[in-house]
Amino acid sequence: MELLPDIIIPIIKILFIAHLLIIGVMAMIWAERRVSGWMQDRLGPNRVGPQGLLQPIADGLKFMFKEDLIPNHVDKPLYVLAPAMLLVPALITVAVVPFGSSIELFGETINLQIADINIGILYVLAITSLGVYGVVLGAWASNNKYSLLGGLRSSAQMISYELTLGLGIIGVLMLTDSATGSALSLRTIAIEQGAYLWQWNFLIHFPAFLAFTTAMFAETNRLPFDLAEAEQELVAGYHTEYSSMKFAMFFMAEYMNMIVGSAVVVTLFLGGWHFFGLENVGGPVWSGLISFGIFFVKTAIFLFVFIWVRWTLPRFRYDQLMNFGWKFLLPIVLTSIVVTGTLWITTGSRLVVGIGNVVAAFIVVSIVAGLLVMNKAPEPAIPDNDRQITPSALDAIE
Amino acid sequence: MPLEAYLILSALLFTIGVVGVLIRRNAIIIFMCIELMLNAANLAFVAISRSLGEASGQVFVIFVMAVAAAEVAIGLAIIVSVFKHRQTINVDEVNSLKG
Amino acid sequence: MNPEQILFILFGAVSLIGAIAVISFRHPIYSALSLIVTFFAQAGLFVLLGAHFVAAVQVIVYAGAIMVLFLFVIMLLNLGTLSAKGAMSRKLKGFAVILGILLAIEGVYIAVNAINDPAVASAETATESVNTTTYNIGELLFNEYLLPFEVTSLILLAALIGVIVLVKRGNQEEN
Amino acid sequence: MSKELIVVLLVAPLVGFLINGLFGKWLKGNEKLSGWIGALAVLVSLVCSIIAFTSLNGGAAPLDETLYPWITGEGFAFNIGFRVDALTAVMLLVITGVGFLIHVYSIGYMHGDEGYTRYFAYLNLFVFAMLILVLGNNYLMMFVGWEGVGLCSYLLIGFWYDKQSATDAGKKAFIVNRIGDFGFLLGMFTLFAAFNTLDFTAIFDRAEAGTFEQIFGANTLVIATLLLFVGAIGKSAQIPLYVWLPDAMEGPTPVSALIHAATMVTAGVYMIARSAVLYEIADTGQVVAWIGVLTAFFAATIALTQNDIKRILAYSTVSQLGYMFVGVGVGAYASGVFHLVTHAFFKGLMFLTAGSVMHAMANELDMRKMGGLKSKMPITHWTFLVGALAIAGFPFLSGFWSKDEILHSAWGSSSLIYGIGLVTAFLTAFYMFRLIFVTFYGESRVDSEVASHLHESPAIMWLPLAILAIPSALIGLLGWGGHDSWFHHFTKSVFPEAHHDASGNVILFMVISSIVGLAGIAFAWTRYSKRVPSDEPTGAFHRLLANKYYVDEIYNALIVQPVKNGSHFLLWKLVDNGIIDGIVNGVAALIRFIGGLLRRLQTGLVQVYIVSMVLGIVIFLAYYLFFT
Repeated sequence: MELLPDIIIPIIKILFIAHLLIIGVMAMIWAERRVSGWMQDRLGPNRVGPQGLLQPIADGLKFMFKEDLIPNHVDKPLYVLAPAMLLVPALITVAVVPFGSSIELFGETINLQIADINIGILYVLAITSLGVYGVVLGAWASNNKYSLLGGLRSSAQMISYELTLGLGIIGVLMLTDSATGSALSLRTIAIEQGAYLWQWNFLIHFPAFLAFTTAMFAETNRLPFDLAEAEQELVAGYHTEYSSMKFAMFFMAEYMNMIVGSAVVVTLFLGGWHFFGLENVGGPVWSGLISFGIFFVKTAIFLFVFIWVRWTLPRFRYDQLMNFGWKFLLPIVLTSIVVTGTLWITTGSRLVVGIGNVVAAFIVVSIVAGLLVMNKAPEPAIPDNDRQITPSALDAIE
Repeated sequence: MPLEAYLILSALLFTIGVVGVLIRRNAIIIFMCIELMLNAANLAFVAISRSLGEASGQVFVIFVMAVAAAEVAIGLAIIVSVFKHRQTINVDEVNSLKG
Repeated sequence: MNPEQILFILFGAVSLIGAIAVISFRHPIYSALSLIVTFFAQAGLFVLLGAHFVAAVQVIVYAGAIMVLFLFVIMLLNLGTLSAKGAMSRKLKGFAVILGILLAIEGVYIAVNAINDPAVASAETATESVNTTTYNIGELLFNEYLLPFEVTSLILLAALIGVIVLVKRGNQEEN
Repeated sequence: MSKELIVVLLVAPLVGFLINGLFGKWLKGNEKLSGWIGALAVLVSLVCSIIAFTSLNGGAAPLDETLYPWITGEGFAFNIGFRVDALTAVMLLVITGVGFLIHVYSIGYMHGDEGYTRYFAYLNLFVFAMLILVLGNNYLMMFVGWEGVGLCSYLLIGFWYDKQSATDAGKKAFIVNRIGDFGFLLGMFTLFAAFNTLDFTAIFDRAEAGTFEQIFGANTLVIATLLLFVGAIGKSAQIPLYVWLPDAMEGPTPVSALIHAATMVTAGVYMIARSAVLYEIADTGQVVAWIGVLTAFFAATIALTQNDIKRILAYSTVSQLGYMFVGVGVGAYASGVFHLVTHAFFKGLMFLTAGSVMHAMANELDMRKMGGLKSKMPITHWTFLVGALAIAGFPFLSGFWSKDEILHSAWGSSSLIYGIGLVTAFLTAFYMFRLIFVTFYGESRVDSEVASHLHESPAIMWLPLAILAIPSALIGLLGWGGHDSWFHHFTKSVFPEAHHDASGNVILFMVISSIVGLAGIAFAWTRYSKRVPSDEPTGAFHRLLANKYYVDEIYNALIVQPVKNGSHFLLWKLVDNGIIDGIVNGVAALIRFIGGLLRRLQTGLVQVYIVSMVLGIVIFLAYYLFFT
């Protein structure tokens, strides 16, 4: 075990990424408020620092200096544990995401990635699936019925959308050549995609890309999938009882999840650090830095999409959420797997696979929509003032 | 580590699962203990698979997991039904099937 | 002590403690959490054994799906600690623990003696270091074990339908 | 003539049965359709029969083909196979011809009945079974048909199952037939044991050659034929098993016409004619002839005193069947079968006319409450008269020819049989015209209420009557010329040479028969044309006849009651209740006792079970690990 490559460089990479994430969270908080202000034709925070850039720091200070309340009725150990259980998975997922090609420094080839493990994509899925515990346990430990409802919704939603998340990448994995490394490694997947737009996976697996992205939104509990917090119904849901730094951790975890999710999407579907015209520019150091820049920009653009969607789409109703997950996304990704496999084996052409995927998804959506329309039960004649949703635990499972 | 170490660990985990099934009255905990036993078996599978230099043991583990998933789905549905009918999941209270 | 041994002892201890916690906690939520811890430790053991794929699946399936279902049900039914009603007699409990100890002794005995089995012994020395990759598993799964694989899918389908029937019928009865 | 033709012929009624039987529910609203489906199915068969018949008549070789093996075993095989020769062709024409007309008639007769579609389903099924009976080329097929017609007969007698008497009659028919069928089965077993096959061709050939196993020594064939004859006795209502037929009149009248006059009851005659070779070799014809002639006489005497139209016709049927058995018994197989044919037409006709009368009289059957119907129902009257003249042996009508042939042949066998037959002919003419005079002539004794809507039947009913009247009268002409007639030539190939040469002057026999018949008619005219018949029987003999010789009562006392008592006291009280129930209850009690002990183990506590399970595992493992 050598000191430099095996210990120091990883530690530097870890520190770099961890700080980048935290700064990214702050930037996101600022960006979200500014972008929403822009979208709603208002200003947003602009007092603290230039353009309000220091607003997140002010917020952070406020969180830190607030009293750390632990209500009497909560289940203390879990109440304390829950924010961490949400934050930690968000932090450690990023370990396998390749954020650039490689840099040659001090006579070492340094991959811009903390750990290139051969089952990287499975690792991502595994850790993502743990995120739900923070929400669920926080909700339960709060001993508050709104929180509990939020937790229930969250767990059901996570399980439903995790399927889409996992199945959505199968097509990508099928077309990834494992000659250059394990097909399950995110780095291999990124390398396999070329520099040009049509070599990126999102065009070849367009329906799967859309489904995966949607499921990713759901996993991050962002609008339009924020049923677990849903201020109007559940009074902020699972974090109702939280305040101060514990609340901040929930808050940070959400943004961190967004960032990591975007990075994963970029790696899987948007060509990773590739961009045409910027291949092999400069020396071994510069090309690595440029690749990191490309990755950074791509992730930022995708993050903008996150914010954009949040301030554009209204929240789903619970049954709509379930219908959408099980009746649209799941059939789409399943079809995508079948079509990709069949067409790849029979034709071996990515173009055919891409077109076939879109056509098949279109057909599936038409069929499902047709079936739904045909089986639609007549709307019950409920007077408008009775239409408010009654919080009831049994609603959640139906 | 030698194979025995893993197998002994597996045996201990299994036994803990068995004892859990025997002494707990909460159906859902009993159910968890069953999962524990399945996992102990999985551990033995993987350990022996490594020892034999064969992947078959791991394939079995994957089957076990699939079956466990099915079993959990059914088992939990049964627990929910039982709870709906009797408002309890204490296995000592669900005892109407007796001689 | 090499790192593998240290890690083994660490993970093994965690999983044993977790397992004991599962059967010791009064509240099912804590039992479930302990079980998750055990599963994680097991995943670690799998990694130690070179079974990365199985480790990942262990986390995805057990920790990510199965245990979430458990939590979901516990929360949905609001299952707390049970009343003392109909409690099992102390004698039977003691008897059960004694049985468990006997079973453990037998299990350990089997584990220790398994090495004496010539088939196991010969293989062990030869291939201590072979890492099975995902590729190997996939190859076995879709060639040699194709039929069991398909049967598994049937089992899952049956479970799916079974659960729907169970829950649906319950709802209809209520209505 | 091809195999396919025969299959179509056979399957058409089955299709009709399936349609009416399975989809009857949907046909209910449209009963006409249901009826026509039934009739059409039989019409198809009729057309096929005519084609088969003409090709045979044109000199085609008889068909004897196997469709497919049914039961195959070590050293034997039963096949589904057909044999269509002259005898079968004649039977086919009778079954489908009369059957078709009766189907058409039923469309009108059963109008408005609850079980309309069920009726036609049964009727089609009957035709199907009857066709199997006559088409089969082995005894097993024949037996299948034999049982099939028995079943349909039971179903149709008890057609109005909400009427106690109808279900009783059905059961009676079934049970009595069962006795006969048992004989038939035994006969079949005997044949199988002797020949190791049931195919007609094989059996007849080897019987002639004498190459079969003499399982009962020299008497093998005697026993076999007599056992088969027991079957015929049951099915064709001969002494002593005739008792079911009069009661069978509880069924709808067209059923009586088709099943209990024209076709099913003649199955026994057909069977003996078919097995003619065996009867010739075994020389058991005498038994058949004697049973036949006694039945003929016996039934005719009962018919003299009955007042119920259908019962008179039923006893007349029994009596005429007796004639047929005389025919086949004395070796004049063609004559017997010929009488079967003519009888099918005129007796079918008479039953249908009786139905027509019933239809008009609101189901009244007692002829003492009729009289003078001639003016109200002219067509019915005339057609009935044709039938009656035919059966009475009025010169040159069909019954005259066929009966005369039988009597002629009987003379060659035994003059005593001839004598009894002649007396019976007189009685036949007498009771038949008693029926006519009392019903259609004289003053009307009809209830005023019924009289007000007394009317001729609708066309759908009288048209078949009119059509049927023509062959009833004229079909006898086929037998013009006695043993040299067309009919004898046509069927010659089927039957062995008659060994009793008909002797004596043919014309003389004819004249005697005619005189006897006319005398019967005249005697009836003198007694009944003007007079109202007396209600009460006078004199012991009359009372004996009116009560049908008390045969039913004797059977009841000698057989039914002992069996009933034996069943009740010995089988039920002692064997069933005492021994069998005792054993069963004892076992149950023992198990219950043990279970009572064991149930304490079943606490309902799952964990107790698991603890026991784990205990078992621990012990087993310990044994396995440390003691092996």
